[in-house]
Amino acid sequence: MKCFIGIDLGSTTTKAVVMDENGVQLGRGITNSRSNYDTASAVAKQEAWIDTRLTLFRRNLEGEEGLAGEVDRLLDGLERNFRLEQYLEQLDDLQATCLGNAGDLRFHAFRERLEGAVSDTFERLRADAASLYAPGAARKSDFFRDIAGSQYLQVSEPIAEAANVPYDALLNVYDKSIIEVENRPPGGDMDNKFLRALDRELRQLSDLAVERAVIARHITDALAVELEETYVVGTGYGRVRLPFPKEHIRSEILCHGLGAHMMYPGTRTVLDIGGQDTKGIQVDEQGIVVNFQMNDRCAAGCGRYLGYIADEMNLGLHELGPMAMKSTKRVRINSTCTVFAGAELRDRLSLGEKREDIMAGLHRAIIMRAMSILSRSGGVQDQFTFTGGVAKNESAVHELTRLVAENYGEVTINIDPNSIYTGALGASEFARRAVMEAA
Amino acid sequence: MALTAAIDLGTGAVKTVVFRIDGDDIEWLGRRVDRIRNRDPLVLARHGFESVLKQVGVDEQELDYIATTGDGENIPFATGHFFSMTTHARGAIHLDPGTGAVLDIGALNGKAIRVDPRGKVLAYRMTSQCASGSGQFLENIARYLGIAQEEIGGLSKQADDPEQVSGICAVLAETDVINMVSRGISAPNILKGIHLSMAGRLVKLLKVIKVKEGRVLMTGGLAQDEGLVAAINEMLVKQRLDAVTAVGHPDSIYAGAIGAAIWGAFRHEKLRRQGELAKAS
Amino acid sequence: MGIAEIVERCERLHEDIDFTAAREWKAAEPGRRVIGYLPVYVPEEIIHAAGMLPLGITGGGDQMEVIHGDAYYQSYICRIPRSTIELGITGRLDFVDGMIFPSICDVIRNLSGMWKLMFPDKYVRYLDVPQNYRDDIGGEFYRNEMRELLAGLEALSGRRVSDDDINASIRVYNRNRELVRTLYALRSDQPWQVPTTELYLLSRAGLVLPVEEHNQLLEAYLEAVQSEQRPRRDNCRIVVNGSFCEQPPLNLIKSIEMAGCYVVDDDYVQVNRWLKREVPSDGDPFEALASAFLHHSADTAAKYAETEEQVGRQLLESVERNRAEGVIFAAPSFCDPALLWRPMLADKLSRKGIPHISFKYSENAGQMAPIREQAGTFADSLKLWS
Amino acid sequence: MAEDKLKEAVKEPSMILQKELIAGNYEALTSAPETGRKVCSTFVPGNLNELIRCFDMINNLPEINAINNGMRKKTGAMIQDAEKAGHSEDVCTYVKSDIGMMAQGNIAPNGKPMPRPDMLMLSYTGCYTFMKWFELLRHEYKCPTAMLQVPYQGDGRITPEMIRYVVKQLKEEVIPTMERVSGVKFDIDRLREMLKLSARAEDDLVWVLESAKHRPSPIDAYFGAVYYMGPIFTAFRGTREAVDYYVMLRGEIEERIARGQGPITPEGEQKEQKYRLVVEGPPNWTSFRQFWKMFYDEGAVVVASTYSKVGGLYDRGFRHDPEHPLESLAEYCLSCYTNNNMPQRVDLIEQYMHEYEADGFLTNSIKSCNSFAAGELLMMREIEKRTGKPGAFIETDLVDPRYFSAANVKNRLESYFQMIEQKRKGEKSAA
Ligand SMILES: Nc1ncnc2c1ncn2[C@@H]1O[C@H](COP(=O)(O)OP(=O)(O)O)[C@@H](O)[C@H]1O
Ligand SMILES: Nc1ncnc2c1ncn2[C@@H]1O[C@H](COP(=O)(O)OP(=O)(O)O)[C@@H](O)[C@H]1O
Ligand code: SF4
Ligand code: SF4
Ligand code: SF4
Repeated sequence: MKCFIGIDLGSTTTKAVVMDENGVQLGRGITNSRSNYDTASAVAKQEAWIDTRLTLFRRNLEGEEGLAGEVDRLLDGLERNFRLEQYLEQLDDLQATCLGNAGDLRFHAFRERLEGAVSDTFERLRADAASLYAPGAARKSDFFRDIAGSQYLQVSEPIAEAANVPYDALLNVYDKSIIEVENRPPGGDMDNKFLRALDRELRQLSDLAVERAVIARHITDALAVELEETYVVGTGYGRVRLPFPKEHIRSEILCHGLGAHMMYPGTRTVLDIGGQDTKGIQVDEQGIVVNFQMNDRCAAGCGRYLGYIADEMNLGLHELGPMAMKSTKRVRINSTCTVFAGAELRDRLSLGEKREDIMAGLHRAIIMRAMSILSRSGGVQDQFTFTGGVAKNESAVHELTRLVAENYGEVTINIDPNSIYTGALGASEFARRAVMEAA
Repeated sequence: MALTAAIDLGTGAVKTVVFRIDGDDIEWLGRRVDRIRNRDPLVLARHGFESVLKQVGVDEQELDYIATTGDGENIPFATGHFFSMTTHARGAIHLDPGTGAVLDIGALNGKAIRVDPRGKVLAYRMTSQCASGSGQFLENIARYLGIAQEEIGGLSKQADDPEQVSGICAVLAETDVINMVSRGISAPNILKGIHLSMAGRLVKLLKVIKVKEGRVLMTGGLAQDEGLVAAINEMLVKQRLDAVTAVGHPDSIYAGAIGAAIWGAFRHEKLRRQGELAKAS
Repeated sequence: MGIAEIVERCERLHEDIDFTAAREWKAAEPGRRVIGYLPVYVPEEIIHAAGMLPLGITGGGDQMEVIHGDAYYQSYICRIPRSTIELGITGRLDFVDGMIFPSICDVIRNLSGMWKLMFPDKYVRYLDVPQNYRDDIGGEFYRNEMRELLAGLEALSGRRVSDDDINASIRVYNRNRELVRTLYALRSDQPWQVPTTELYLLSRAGLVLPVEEHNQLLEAYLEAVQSEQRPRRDNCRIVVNGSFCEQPPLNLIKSIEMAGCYVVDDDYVQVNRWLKREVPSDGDPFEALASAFLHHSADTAAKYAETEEQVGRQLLESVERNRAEGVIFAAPSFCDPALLWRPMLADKLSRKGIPHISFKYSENAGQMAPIREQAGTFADSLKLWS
Repeated sequence: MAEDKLKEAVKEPSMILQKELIAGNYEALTSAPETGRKVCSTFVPGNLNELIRCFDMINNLPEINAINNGMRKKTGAMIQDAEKAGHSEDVCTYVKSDIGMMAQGNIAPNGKPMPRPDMLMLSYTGCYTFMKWFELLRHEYKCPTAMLQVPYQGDGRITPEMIRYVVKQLKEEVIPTMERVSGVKFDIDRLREMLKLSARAEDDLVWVLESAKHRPSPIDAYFGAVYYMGPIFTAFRGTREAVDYYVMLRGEIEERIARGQGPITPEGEQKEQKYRLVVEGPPNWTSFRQFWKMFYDEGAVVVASTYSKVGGLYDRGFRHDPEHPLESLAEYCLSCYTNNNMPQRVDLIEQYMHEYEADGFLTNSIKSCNSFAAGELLMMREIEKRTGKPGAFIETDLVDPRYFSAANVKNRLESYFQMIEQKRKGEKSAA
């Protein structure tokens, strides 16, 4: 079948959306952006293909009467097992790379012990893998870098101590290796991983009303569907570096506008807060951008700001919002220089302010910046759609909701759980139009 | 004679020292650095202080003056506080009596201080509110490139064609760096580029305070980074300040604490002479 | 009233971004009008004589959340115009009947036109001041400017204002200036008795209160402060320069003192110290005000220094008169007037061997550590080495 | 980098003449020590070139020096030098590049040292910075300084009192200072002669700028106009050379119109004109060609700009008038673009949008220049509201390369052009 792909190469994350010729979204994929843009795009795209296959599986399985009410569970299991397969494969790669890097001259004095520690660490990681992907298990992130990284950090400290090698060295080996691994183009055979995952899954399921072979056939049928990469449109921060000709590239402003319009046709104002830019966009009833504003050369108050805060507090990004929500007192933070965020935090802590209050203040500061940009772009009109990574943050959403109400009265605020894909969605629609409307 | 301890509470690390000072006779008894790494700095300061005292076998009661510097104003058990440029200046003169100026490069700010031979601050300048080109930035990039702190200097010195880091903004510069990697620029050239951009800012500070010749002692943690020292020296030549050389010192990181300890002793003597003898309290 | 009470009153006035005091004044009698003005100086006498309340507006300070104001200004423009716009957009200046934008710099100049576009039904006046100091040239121009201003106010109120009315107002303001001068002299004499935060708050109260009330407040404070002995600290004496328009946050003013500096002169809130001598109140008031402006007014960067010798003369005099040990240049970020002038002033100080340092701030600056660090080092070096 | 790859720029005969004129003035300046002519430094907006020439003085314009240095990429180092000498990062970079240029030996573009000015003519028109700039220069050169305060059009009009004030200053301060410095007696008839020539050149300049009303436009009224403005805004207004230059330029443009040709860019004729824009604010000089390329590559042509009016709003009717020489100089100073208040500026741009049938309005906001920049965001809104055409906002600086982020500017411009395009398509399909 014809597939149209939009890729949004952001400063933090790279997103891909696969769409069919009727404008139906088939799959979405995301990965962290990295220094190799081609790889980042390829990985995001591969993730979107995986998601597309899952959609196709669903379509096939839903047609099977005996499976009514079971499809979700089945697909969830399949995906988890697929991820597990993928994770194990990447762990192997990472381990090999780590062992290579442990050979560095600097570690000469304790090389063998270091290698031992690396191997022990990976052994543990593999042993823990299954539980990471057990039903209902919460993962810190969906990116291999983050999952493996946090596991590695935890596991290796005692191992280092026991093996009498410097913990710093073990971390350094990891830091170096993860970059290499990450920047290798995605490998592995997707179909086989799905089949292996299916195998694992089916072994775990006992109470199915349908023959296993029937399920397997649906899956293999879906895998056999040929997915044609008909047209790709790239957008986002890194788009100029995408390996596409110019006509395949669209401004991220237009893509976000169109994407938001597709999710919520009533949208008139879009706010997108990404890693290092904040955009306020006004669109008309056809999703055409009529006005926009972005932050200037200063990245103060963008998503990366939260990243610095998270680093400073040793927290995951997704933990910041909930912490801020516990605040009971308003702390005013005026400087939103991203780099000084940590200093500001320490300053306030030393003044005796509570963490959650400061945190709420920091979130508020980001949203204040965004409000100014919105005001610059022409204010907030009904309906208002909030997109980008920061829209995942409940405290940011909370502050935004309040400030919008204070300044613009009653306005419908749309936040889609998949809002991070807005730009990629818009891009995929541009790709579809480029072919279908030309025809 | 005065027995003094000093604590320099930084953004990256807490430095604690103990001195016995009798006029010009200055004896360094003990020292300690604790990287903060998300721990509570005040707790860490107390802990560091106690362990140094134990290490040199001095009782807290015996101290004549406990001085703080850096962000240590809130340390409850201190006798007095000195501002960090005052202390870095004095500490630098102690470490290197011939020095004419000090470059203190911390995690967030850089400071240039011109001093006279007695450690008096003659002029100074700090980098501004914007954190571009700070130590923190270097640290982030190094982590991103998977490079350990001690490796930075050595790698930077291998650069053959340093890449210019444009961004005014540290955050956008991060992306700049990522772009560089994607263009295949080598780590040494990237690091050297960052070093040079930092050096540019620092040399500018030196120029503003009118340092025209002599030795500049680098203090603070980044003084250990030989790549940065080299970059600064290159930049000095490039900016027609050939008569100035920047040097590091193995004990650079203690400069602030040393200065605080010496000034503490000085204040103690002064107060004693004025009959207002203040015991550490 | 005791000191604490007076200071607390002023603090409330300072924090009040709704200008409650001025609203109450206006509401007390029908037909009253309030005229807002921006730094650095306007002839308040004329507004006062027209029966109106001159209301000094120096931005929103660190209390205000600026959302819309930022939408009107790029990041490289100082804070005061954006928070002033925010005050306007959020309706906090609705009760103000007119606005005067004096000639201080291009930012406030352009703001006058923006105000016309944004609030088309308000009286808006750009008040040009002379940069030529001859009575027959610059003086004539300025007298005409003041007459036009008065005509505008008369049209607004429908009431004629006589020369006698203005002379009477000049007398009230002469008293105000005298009191403020006394306060400054007292602080210079015994800085531990009059902390700069208090002096500043009192001064600022003059921007938002009727002058008669401000006079009473000043008298009360001067009396109260003399009956109380306050602890004296081992601080050095410095003069602050460059803060004549956008005002620093109170915390910054406090931080300078906490870092070991007694401020013995400054150029915060200038309006009631702009004219340096008593203004004659028995002749042609326009003549008197113009002449005072031309020959006896404060030097700030907003004025042209006719000769090279003129540059920095008042600053040097202040250092000497107040026995200051050094000068702190504290200017708002992106403030062209202050920042363009600073190198010339600094040069004059250096030639006399007067130590000086400089930093920038914004009215909503939150981080005081760098300020303390710099002021503290300055104080340390003055103290340890004198 | 990208700039270096550009080929040698395409030049027309008028362009060559223009360059010769400017070079001639630099030659006159740098040879002043030998020729004994006096040098008068002054500013572009509201400059009194005719008056200066009446005293046989040579006109030196520090802004033009900065532009020249900017285009040759020398200002970055100059600005940094000035900052090292204690000048703030926040202030106008023209001032700093001027000061940095002095520190580097004050070398003119022809490679010879600039003479010290014999006087500073501080015509304080439309910009606060001028005042401190010349105080700084006076601090350096200790030379006679004449201040001419030009009142701001706060209420959007020029009053008789304003004219009187300016004329009085001319008579009692400026002219006596010039007589003293130059040793030449003021001759009002000589001034009248020059003003006649000024008016003639002004007529042709207006014709040139208004030729952009044609479709396709034969000129670029922003990037191209920078060259066209040169002679008249600098040292040549009131001279025969300027008159000749504009006649020649006019001839070239007439030919282009006849052939239906577009503007000449450094890479030759601009063929495609997809977007007609009105631009507010000065250009960036350090990446001038790269900046321009971002426009013509996308098929954008500027049909009117406010920057081309900093040295006089001739297209709104003002002409130097030999019948009332001093009054007309006063009126000229008072009417420069940045001496107009914000409502006037908005009205002007609105008229341009209509008269030149523009598709959009773009602001290049300059970090250095509060005179232009403070309020531009409101202007943009007003114009969008009044014309229904989309506005765009980019931020750069005049001569500070640190503030020109090519990727950023390009991103915004591309988004903007794509937006106009998409909007057009939308309108078409809706219709
Ligand atoms: N799970 C999460 N919870 C909270 N914030 C998140 C989460 N994931 C991402 N973010 C925020 O989103 C930002 C990245 O947003 P994104 O739209 O991906 O940016 P870009 O398009 O520039 O890559 C991060 O800097 C972070 O602040
Ligand atoms: N060996 C080293 N090489 C390079 N950088 C170092 C080294 N040791 C410490 N640093 C850096 O020094 C900084 C801490 O220096 P310090 O002067 O203590 O700063 P602060 O006073 O701000 O805490 C940290 O940013 C750290 O990265
Ligand atoms: S470092 Fe901070 S203040 Fe500076 S430009 Fe970046 S985000 Fe803005
Ligand atoms: S702070 Fe300075 S630049 Fe800003 S409005 Fe006031 S005088 Fe002008
Ligand atoms: S501020 Fe603007 S008008 Fe004034 S000198 Fe600078 S660039 Fe020219």
